[in-house]
Amino acid sequence: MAERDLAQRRLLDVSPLPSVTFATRSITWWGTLGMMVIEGSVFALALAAYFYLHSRADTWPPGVLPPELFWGTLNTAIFLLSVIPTEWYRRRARRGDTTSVQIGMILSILFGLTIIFVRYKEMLHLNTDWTQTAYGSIVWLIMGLHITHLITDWVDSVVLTALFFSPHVEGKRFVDAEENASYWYFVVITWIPIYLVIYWAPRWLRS
Amino acid sequence: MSDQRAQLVLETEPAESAEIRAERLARVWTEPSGFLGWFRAVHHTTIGKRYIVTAFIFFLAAGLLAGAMRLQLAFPEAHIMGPDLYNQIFTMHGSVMMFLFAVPMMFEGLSVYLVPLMVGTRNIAFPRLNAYSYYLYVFGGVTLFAFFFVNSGPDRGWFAYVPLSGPDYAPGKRADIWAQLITFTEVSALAVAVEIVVTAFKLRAPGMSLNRIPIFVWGQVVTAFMVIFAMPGVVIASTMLLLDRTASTQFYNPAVGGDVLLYQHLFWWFGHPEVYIIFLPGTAIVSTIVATFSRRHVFGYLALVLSLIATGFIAFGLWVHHMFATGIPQMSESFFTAASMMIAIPAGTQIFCWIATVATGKIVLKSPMLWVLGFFFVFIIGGMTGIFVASVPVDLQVHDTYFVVAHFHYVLIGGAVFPLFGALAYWFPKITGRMLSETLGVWSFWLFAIGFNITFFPMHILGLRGMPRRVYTYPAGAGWTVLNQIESCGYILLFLGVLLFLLNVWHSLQRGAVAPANPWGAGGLEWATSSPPVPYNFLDLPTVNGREALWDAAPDQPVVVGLHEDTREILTTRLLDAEPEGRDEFPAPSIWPFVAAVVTTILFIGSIFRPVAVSIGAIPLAIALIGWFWPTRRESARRRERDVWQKET
Amino acid sequence: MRLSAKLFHILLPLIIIGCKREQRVFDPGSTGATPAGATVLNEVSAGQPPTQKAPLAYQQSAYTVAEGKRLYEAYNCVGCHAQGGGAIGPALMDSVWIYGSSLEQIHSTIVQGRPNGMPSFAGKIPDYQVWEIAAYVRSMSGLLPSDVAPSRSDHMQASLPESARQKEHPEQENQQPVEGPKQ
Amino acid sequence: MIAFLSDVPGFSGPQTPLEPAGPQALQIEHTLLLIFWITAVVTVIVFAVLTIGVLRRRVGGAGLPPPLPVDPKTERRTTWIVGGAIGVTVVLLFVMMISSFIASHRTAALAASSTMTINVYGHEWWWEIEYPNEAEPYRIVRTANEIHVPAGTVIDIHGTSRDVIHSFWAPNIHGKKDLLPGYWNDLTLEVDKPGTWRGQCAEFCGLQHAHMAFQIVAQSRDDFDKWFSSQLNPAPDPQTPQTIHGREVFLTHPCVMCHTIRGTTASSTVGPDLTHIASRTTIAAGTLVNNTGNLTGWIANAQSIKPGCRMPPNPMPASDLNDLVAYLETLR
Repeated sequence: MAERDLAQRRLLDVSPLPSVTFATRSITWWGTLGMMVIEGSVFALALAAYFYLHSRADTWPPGVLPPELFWGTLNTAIFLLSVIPTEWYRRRARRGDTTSVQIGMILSILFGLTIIFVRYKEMLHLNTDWTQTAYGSIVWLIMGLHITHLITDWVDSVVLTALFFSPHVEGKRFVDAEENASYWYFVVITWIPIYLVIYWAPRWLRS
Repeated sequence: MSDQRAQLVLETEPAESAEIRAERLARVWTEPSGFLGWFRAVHHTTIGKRYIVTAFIFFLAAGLLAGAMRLQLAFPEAHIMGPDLYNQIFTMHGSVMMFLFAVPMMFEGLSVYLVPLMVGTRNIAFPRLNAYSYYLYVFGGVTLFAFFFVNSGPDRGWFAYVPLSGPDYAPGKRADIWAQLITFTEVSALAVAVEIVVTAFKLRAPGMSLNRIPIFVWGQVVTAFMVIFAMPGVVIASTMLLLDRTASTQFYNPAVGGDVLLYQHLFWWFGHPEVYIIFLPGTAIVSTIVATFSRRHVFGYLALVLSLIATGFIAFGLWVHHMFATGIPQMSESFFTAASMMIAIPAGTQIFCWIATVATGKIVLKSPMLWVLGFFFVFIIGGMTGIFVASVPVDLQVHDTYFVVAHFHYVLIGGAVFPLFGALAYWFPKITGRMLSETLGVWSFWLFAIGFNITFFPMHILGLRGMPRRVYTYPAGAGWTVLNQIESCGYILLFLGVLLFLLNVWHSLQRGAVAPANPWGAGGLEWATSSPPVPYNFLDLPTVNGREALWDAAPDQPVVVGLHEDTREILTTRLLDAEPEGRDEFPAPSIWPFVAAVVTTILFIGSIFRPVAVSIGAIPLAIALIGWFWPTRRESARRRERDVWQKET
Repeated sequence: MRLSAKLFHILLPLIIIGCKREQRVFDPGSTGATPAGATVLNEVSAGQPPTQKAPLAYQQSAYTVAEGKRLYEAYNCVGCHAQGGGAIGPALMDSVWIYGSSLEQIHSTIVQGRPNGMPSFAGKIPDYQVWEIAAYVRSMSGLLPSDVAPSRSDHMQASLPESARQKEHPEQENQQPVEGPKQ
Repeated sequence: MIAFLSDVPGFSGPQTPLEPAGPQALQIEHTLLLIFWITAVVTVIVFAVLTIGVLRRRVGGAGLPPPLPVDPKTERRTTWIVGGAIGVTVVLLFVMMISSFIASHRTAALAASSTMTINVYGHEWWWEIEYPNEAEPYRIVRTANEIHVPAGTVIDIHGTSRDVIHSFWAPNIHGKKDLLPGYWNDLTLEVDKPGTWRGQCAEFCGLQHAHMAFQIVAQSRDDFDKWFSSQLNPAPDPQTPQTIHGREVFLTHPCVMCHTIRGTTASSTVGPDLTHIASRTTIAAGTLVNNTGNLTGWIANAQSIKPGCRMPPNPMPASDLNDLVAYLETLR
């Protein structure tokens, strides 16, 4: 209606609206959600492929023992613990509390570092490699997919933390911090079914 | 949060003259100029135009490849080209049409250009991601053709079934290049899908509640959701293929527990919805054009939207009907037959609604409407032959014969390309500011329509005469020669039709009549701004009062004020009722998306030859992405002092 | 102008490599097809100039190497040499080459046969197929570029795929004179 | 009605689903034609309505009339019509669905009564045919690209692939079934009366997918038994000097590296078994009629006929070639 000109136009004044918005009111939140849905379906299909291959096999896991539980279970525990500092700085971000967010993010970065290290041990102790059987291939694919997300989000956190120690602290940063937290939750939540499939499914489906 | 709501006010006297504001907005929103500027552009109209032009070029290229096939098939046991070249050509034709033309044009191109205009906002959500996805798409396509010209074109069909495309039976790098092309295009499609969903959900003009969203936008949103859920299937399938070939994994190796049908399940989980990803934008176009040229609101808005959504759901329930011949249990056969038949119901519903619109409106036969009418006749035939392939026993006969080739060219060209030409004729004035010539338009339509039917109708008969697909030649005695020659002649008309369309475009760009803002007297918001749109889309962000914004606008329909106009600020609204709920500042032009795309391309291509390229390439990619998201001091400072925090509720 | 010229000089080798790697020559011409070690008498198809360049070309095309791999099994080389690990016959994936590691030497080893068990395939295998097999044999010890050597095959994995093998630098090659390729 | 489409010239021949030669193909044709007629009628009606609608409501002139106001009465009436149309669509779809279920069921039901099994192995790019015989394993017949069956007998085609995916399809007798590596698929078929039908690979399988055909030869019981017992015999020893020399050529040339001729030292299974090559009507997987000229050309340079196939060119003196062909032609 660029061309309309009336003596007195009715106007919708949006100047009172906030410019720092969280959750469903923030565009970034929806974008992140979209990415999670995409990656979530990738994970889902990879797990489906795992069970499809199982349905085609006579013995499961073929020719190897199920993977030993220690490192995987340890990592799951650390994953769950890491939720605590994350949730803490996520809530503080809502209030624009810079110091708390700085501390919380550093904590979660340290958690991430530990998890990546333990994950490395996990890979060393897996019961197969990817070239021997289709079972090995799918296990490594699923692990690989999750590691990619793990590292991506970790690097992400590092960069964001750096920003929080730079002169770039502003409303958008806190929104980013909240997104970063929710993405970390995504990494944690997707790990749980993966943990069950990698470590427990071979025991339950043992034949 | 009561004090954080937008309120209606009466304008006493204009704060500033429109000229000053327009000038300021232009300064903020105009795309950077110069050679480097070209690579920094982030506005959806710029990127959208590039998508459309690029996709059309790929359409022409794939069309020429089809010509080469028609030439070879015009004679039995022809030696014009050998099987090696023919297999590359038919694979390129299929892959390019599907991955570099159909989806990028029908979904990415049209939606990126039109959706933000139609919902009345200043730019698409995540503009830099949008630019990145475009460059990735171009690089993917260029790479594919580059390899094709050095005799490394994929030659395993656009579906690349294992084990034929696997490490043991596809030596060389051809199949890897196919798999990476998929990666390129799927990344860009997924990115655009997210942008479109968010744009349509959060950036709509105030008043454009869910039940007032233009059907075109609905169509593109449903398509976006299908992309989001379907593409992961081919992501996994092609990744596994690539790993099998380069990292010697065993996903598809029957000798050690792998399975060749796993690939087909994953591929068709994507591949069937893919057909609707291409077709739904087509129906969205039809609904729009039918309404405008029947001079009435489209009949059965709710029914149309619901059938779009229903199609989106059912589409995921029939991937196996591409695998009826693989010996799957009869039980699931029946299920997928039922699903395949069921999807005819929403399709039928849409057709009936359009016919109802036509039959109760005042029809103006301009060339866009001609293309849409052509769509009806062609697509209905394609839909009917779809029932043949949905029925298991009949499919066992016609599957992988020329009958199927005829069927999907009727649905895809009928369901996508006819509406596409309609769309190009319809929105050309908006995009370029020039009118196309009606005469040339009508001529190109008839050439195309007649040529199309001459080329593809005989294929039904060939299929029922037992001619299989994907053969580079056929015996002289089989009784297939005459029909093949008729088809090859039809191709020439088809070709001339497209040529005439191009001539029309070129001619009107030179000396076409200048287009007014709303040449068709249409009702969509995109017609509310000038043709071509100003860099900031709308001087005053509009509000909406009905499904056809311009037709239903109240005489004193309010406009939005109060956004900062010295930055790229846009208005965000609530998902359901499009109530204003926030202001957000959009990123400025940047070179980083382009840099990131270049790095990604090197990474993808490198990984074909040395898997380690993935881990090495990740580092520069990370750097590029950091540069992408790193704000400038000035921005941060400015925003910091303007920040208005959302009140906790 | 100059830029495009530069680009051309960079692209040209790439193009050539690409073309060679993906080359698929189905009809090698009568000379190439004549069984190696047999006399060429030929009224059926007009003879073509002897292909001196053949050896190189055979090592540069992924297709010919893959064909070599197929023939290696079809002609039952597996019977003695296994998947390269060796059994009755010597291993082919190590760095030891009793009768030389060059394409020509392997070619004549196959054609002429060697003492202690390696039969002569003279007259039994078309010349071009001998070259293909020879090229594949070289790939078994990683002597061919990885984008030409075969990837994993669709059966039980004896060892890493040829394309992923470390290059075994030929050592203790017997330097006895070995005649080169026929014609 | 069924008679109609089948009798249209061009819809009959050795490779079309519309000239059924067996109960399943006939069953499927019924369904196909039912769907054809329903969809044809519907299409015509829809086209008519659309055309009339356009012609009746068309307005001339260059200008565009203002958008019509929505008239609730018309909308309501139209809603009923559209609703009805959708209802009819659902019913018709249901009819077609049921009929195709019935067809599937009937064609599947035949499997139970199969009395004979033939193993089919897909190769790039030919068909290996094997008549298994658990009772007397030494009485197994192995041939290529030509399936002899007794007419009126229900046969179980038990198939898999030796390399990539192929699809076994003889349209006059039954629909197609894929041959997949790692799977065994079964296809039941029955041919009503003696005759020869053509089949072809229907799944893209590489360079020579276009030249991968086979024949189904239905014979009376006696003819079939005669054929079968003759196939059991090893190759007869050549009698004339020419054919004796021909066998010499075969055994001293690359032929012997891939082919079997039972009764000689040639026993490789890479290519088709040639023990009874002369009894087959085609060579090169249905690419060429089996006659002296074609056989000679095929041996001399198969690559010029079927580029990329596994058969190498065999340049040799014409005299040798003629003797070789003469010998092969004694192998009936």
